[in-house]
Amino acid sequence: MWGEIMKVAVLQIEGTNCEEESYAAFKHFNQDVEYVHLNLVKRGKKRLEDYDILFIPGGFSAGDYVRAGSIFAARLKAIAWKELKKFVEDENKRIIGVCNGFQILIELGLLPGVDGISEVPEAALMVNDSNRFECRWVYLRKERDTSFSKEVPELIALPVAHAEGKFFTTSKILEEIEENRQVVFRYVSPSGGKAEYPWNPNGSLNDIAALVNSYGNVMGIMPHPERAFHWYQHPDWTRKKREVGDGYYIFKSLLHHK
Amino acid sequence: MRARELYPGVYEIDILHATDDELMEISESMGLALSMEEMRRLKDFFASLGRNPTDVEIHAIAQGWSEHCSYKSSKKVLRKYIFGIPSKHALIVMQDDAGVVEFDENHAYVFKIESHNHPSAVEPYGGAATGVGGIIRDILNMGAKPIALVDPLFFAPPDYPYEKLNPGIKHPRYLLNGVVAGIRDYGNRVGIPTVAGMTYFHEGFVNNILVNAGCLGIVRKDKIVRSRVDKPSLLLVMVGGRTGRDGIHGVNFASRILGEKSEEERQAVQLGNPILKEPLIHVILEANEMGIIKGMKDLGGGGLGSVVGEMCYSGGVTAEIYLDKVPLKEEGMAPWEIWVSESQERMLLAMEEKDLDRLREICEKWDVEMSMIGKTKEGENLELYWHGKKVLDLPLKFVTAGVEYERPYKIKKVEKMQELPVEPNYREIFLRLLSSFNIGSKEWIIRQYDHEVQGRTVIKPLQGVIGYESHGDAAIIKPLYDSWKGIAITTVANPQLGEIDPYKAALYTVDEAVRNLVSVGARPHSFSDCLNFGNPEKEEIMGEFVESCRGLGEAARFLGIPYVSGNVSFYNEAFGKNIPPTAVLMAVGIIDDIRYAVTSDFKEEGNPIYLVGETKEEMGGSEYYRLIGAKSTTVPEVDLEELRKRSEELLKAMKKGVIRACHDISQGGLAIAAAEMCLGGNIGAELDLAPLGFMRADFKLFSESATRWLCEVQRGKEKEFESIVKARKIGVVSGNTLRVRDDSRWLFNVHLNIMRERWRAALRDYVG
Amino acid sequence: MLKATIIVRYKQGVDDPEGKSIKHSLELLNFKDIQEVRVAKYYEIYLDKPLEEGKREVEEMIRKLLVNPVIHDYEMRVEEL
Amino acid sequence: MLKATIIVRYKQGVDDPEGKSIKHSLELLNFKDIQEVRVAKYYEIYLDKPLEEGKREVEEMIRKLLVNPVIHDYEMRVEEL
Ligand SMILES: Nc1ncnc2c1ncn2[C@@H]1O[C@H](COP(=O)(O)OP(=O)(O)O)[C@@H](O)[C@H]1O
Ligand SMILES: [Mg+2]
Repeated sequence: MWGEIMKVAVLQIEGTNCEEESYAAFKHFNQDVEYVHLNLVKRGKKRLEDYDILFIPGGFSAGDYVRAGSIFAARLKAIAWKELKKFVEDENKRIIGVCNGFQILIELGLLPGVDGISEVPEAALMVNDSNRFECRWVYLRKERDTSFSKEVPELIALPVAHAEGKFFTTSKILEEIEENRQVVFRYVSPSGGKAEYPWNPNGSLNDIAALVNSYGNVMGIMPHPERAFHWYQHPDWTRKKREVGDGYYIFKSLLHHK
Repeated sequence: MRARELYPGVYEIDILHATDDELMEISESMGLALSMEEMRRLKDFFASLGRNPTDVEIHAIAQGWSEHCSYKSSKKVLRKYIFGIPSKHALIVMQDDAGVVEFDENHAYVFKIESHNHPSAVEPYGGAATGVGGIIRDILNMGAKPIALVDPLFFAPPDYPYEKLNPGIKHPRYLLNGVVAGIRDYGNRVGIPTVAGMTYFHEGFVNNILVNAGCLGIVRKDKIVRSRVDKPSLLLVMVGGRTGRDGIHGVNFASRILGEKSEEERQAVQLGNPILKEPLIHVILEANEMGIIKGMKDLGGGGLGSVVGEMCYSGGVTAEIYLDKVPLKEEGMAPWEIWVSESQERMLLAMEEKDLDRLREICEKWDVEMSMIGKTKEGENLELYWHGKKVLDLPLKFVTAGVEYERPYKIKKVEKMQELPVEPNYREIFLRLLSSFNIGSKEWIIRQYDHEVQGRTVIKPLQGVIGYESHGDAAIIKPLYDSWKGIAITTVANPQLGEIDPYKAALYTVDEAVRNLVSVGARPHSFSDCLNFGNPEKEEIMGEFVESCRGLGEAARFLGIPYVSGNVSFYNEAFGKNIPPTAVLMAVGIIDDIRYAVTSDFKEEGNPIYLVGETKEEMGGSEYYRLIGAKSTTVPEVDLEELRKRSEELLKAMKKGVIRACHDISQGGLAIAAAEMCLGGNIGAELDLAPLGFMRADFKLFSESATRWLCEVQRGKEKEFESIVKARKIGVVSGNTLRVRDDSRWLFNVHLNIMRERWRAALRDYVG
Repeated sequence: MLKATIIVRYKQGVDDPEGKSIKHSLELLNFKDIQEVRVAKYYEIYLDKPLEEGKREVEEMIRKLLVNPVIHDYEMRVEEL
Repeated sequence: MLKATIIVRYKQGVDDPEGKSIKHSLELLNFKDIQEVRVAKYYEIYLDKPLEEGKREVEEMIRKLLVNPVIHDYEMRVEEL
């Protein structure tokens, strides 16, 4: 839907902390974006249904105590589960969760979403195999064109910054994910080959870095596109020229395609 | 100690009739950490009032007079050397909680570095975390948005034998792990990138580790908030965390020598709560955007007492405080405990009554507590109330202005000498240096910190080909969305030089700070200093302090770089041992256009390599001599004029775009600088040391002489470069090994993969 | 008053990186013969409820927040103080 | 084979942000009447040692790595499997 202005909510609670970069990315495309604190939704001051896109940014919501994203998810569920389900069932709407946002979508049961929406989590983003927070850049191969990835080149570089990003699920669900072609990005080596640590920075099964649900309108991604929006945010810009950052293309896809 | 209960929880302490011994007993049993002289002064003062003090009053005064709050040992020296370096762009210097410096027409940057040594030695995780939390508040309370953190750290070597540890002292590995985890968990959770630091290992830190934390923020000039209030009838509102018994006597603790008993000093230890701080940052910034904050200070060392005192005293007003209005974590706290508690995550705001509801609305959105706890007023005396009863009534000046000492000092004479060891096996010694603790890769630490959150880190702490990055000299932050201007940040300290000659070490530290900033293309702009020393009551230690300050002051004054904030940490002594003098600089540079920034990694096969600066036979304090166990007191000399000239030349050449990579030469000398440049670029180099002239090859390779850089110059631009920068061509980027000869004699030839393996193993094998 | 003790472990077959890392650290400290280290989350929740109601409530907390059934098993004990 | 179970808690009086935060979250999820939430570290260490020697060794592990006596209390149980 080229040119049309979307209403975007960047959700936040205490500990959310990549909201500014995310906000700036939408602003760059002149979208109608605002910060929406969960407390405002809870008190009826903001309504999810008024937005076209929900963006759940990275950070350490509520400290990531218990498990990363679990508290945010539980709270969102308690406040607006019905609205959220309606949101997902509306094919014109989009939800994207980055890093902590991905963890939240998993905990909510909106991802992997092999059958749409699940009431209980069907996967987990577990503690990295290295057992450490890892702030580093990785290479991703695009596995599929979706409304989040259509504009993205085949091989991109994005930064990760998380302690809990190992995608894990049962073998049955993993099979279904692959069958449904829900993997949007996979970690790869710099040349595009199979990723070993540190190229797969967390030990994710099947090198999964980003997933869409089976409806195609909810995406979770561990690396941070909003931190790689401009060329000068790439770590190797003194060696290699770019017009824009690789994360730019994800926002472009999201905003220019329905 | 004779005491009488006035009201529940409040005692009158009889000092008027106390003998000297009893005075000291009072100081001891109340945990005041005051000297005999100070106790007598206290007694005389109350004698002049004709009454005894309450316990609240005594605690309030002890707090105000602590080393930590009053800088009683250091102030005279600081004033002489460090303060008052003239600068066009410094806006607020050494007055408020952090220094404020002009960034561009409409913006200022705000920064400061501080120590959190004692708490981190006792509880590394919580100590380091609260150190980060505290320095963030210092930036925040100027109204600035915190955008970068730094963390210079000092430990004993990780292979220190367990058996040699003194009782109660934790192993450096445990401390390193805990400290890094504490900084990581706090910094990452509040969403502020940790972009620079240093990690230094030296046996002298075995009993006293040093954990310094610095923070930098950005603020619109019209939104700067002062740490003072100069109007009466403003409300004082506490925002954030509750007040508890934790952190009581933290400042007295910080001004005391660590010993076996420190294990019990639990109350001075806190864990910090980043997830209370994160929304608090939002609350403060939103309220400040509305323009409703008339003065602000964070509650750090000294708690409410020192905050109210300093905030009002510097603005020329006083205050009345209702201690019962302070929200508490636990019931039954005595008023004096509330007054001195150092519980984390609290801010005190001065504001007009009409704005209270607007603040309340913001606080509600973010689930942050607030409470009006007092008012400013005119007059001399500070008044504290407890359920309507007055429990303190004292001249603010007496409580806050504190005491000042002129401590005697002795300057140690340095006899110049230098052993000449037999020539080493070059390949072996090079690899040993590469894998030594102080030189080896710090990746294990750097990557546990989110150094990119907020998306502003345009030059990262690790630089080079993705996945192969090596050490950079400084990080660059691009603070504003619509401006190319950037802020470069680095931290520097040289304890190994300091223990030989603190004055020359200080000059060298300034030199290195400048080198690091210039390496990335930034012009040095301002400094914050964190001075970590032993017990100032010892004349030699005080001498080290004076000499360090003299060096820091002289060098910065010559270069026209002001110190805009700082911190002194004394009493880093335990079991009769003092730390080596450790003057830490957090240095900030400005780069007008980040598109001209330069990184340390070699870029391209065939580019020539140049050496800038003079290499001299100054091996004192070098990593090479430490490693082979050779002695030298001949530490590098700094020629400030050379430093200025070379820096200007390099910056000019960078602006022309002829320099592709630049790295200053520091620990490990030329050989290590070249190795790091190879590692980051994942490409080799060939060097010939003949142009350095006649000197031992090991000195050429490993000397740490000041004011030197290695530059990779764009091929074809040699003439242009040489016309701008005084430099010698010593090699070329090529192949996949680092090969070094001295004229016709080959010294070593090592493959990149071997270098990388050794370099990465340095820490990795100890930290798991 | 009730005290609920909840131990949340990784399921058999799910890797425990924290346990592994502690094992490694212990080995670096020269502790030999360690077969395995496993780590769990341990919560104590004190609440003012009658026993049966309290039990139900704690189970709900576990379901809503404390456990992800894909990777976790848990033990729960609720006692009256 | 020995199994050592170690529970490491914060001492009374140490303010635990994690426990506090979880309590707050549970309250926001409408669980009332929670007095307190405490979080502890829970380790199981399996090692091939005779009982007495194993006990000593585990105590040393606790001292060197797992516990800081300034802020932690701990419980330890060692059993033969
Ligand atoms: N504790 C630390 N925290 C953050 N960054 C660190 C730490 N220790 C080292 N670094 C980073 O590692 C790199 C190399 O550090 P160092 O060798 O001290 O550099 P230099 O000698 O140029 O000052 C720098 O980018 C520095 O910021
Ligand atoms: Mg350097």
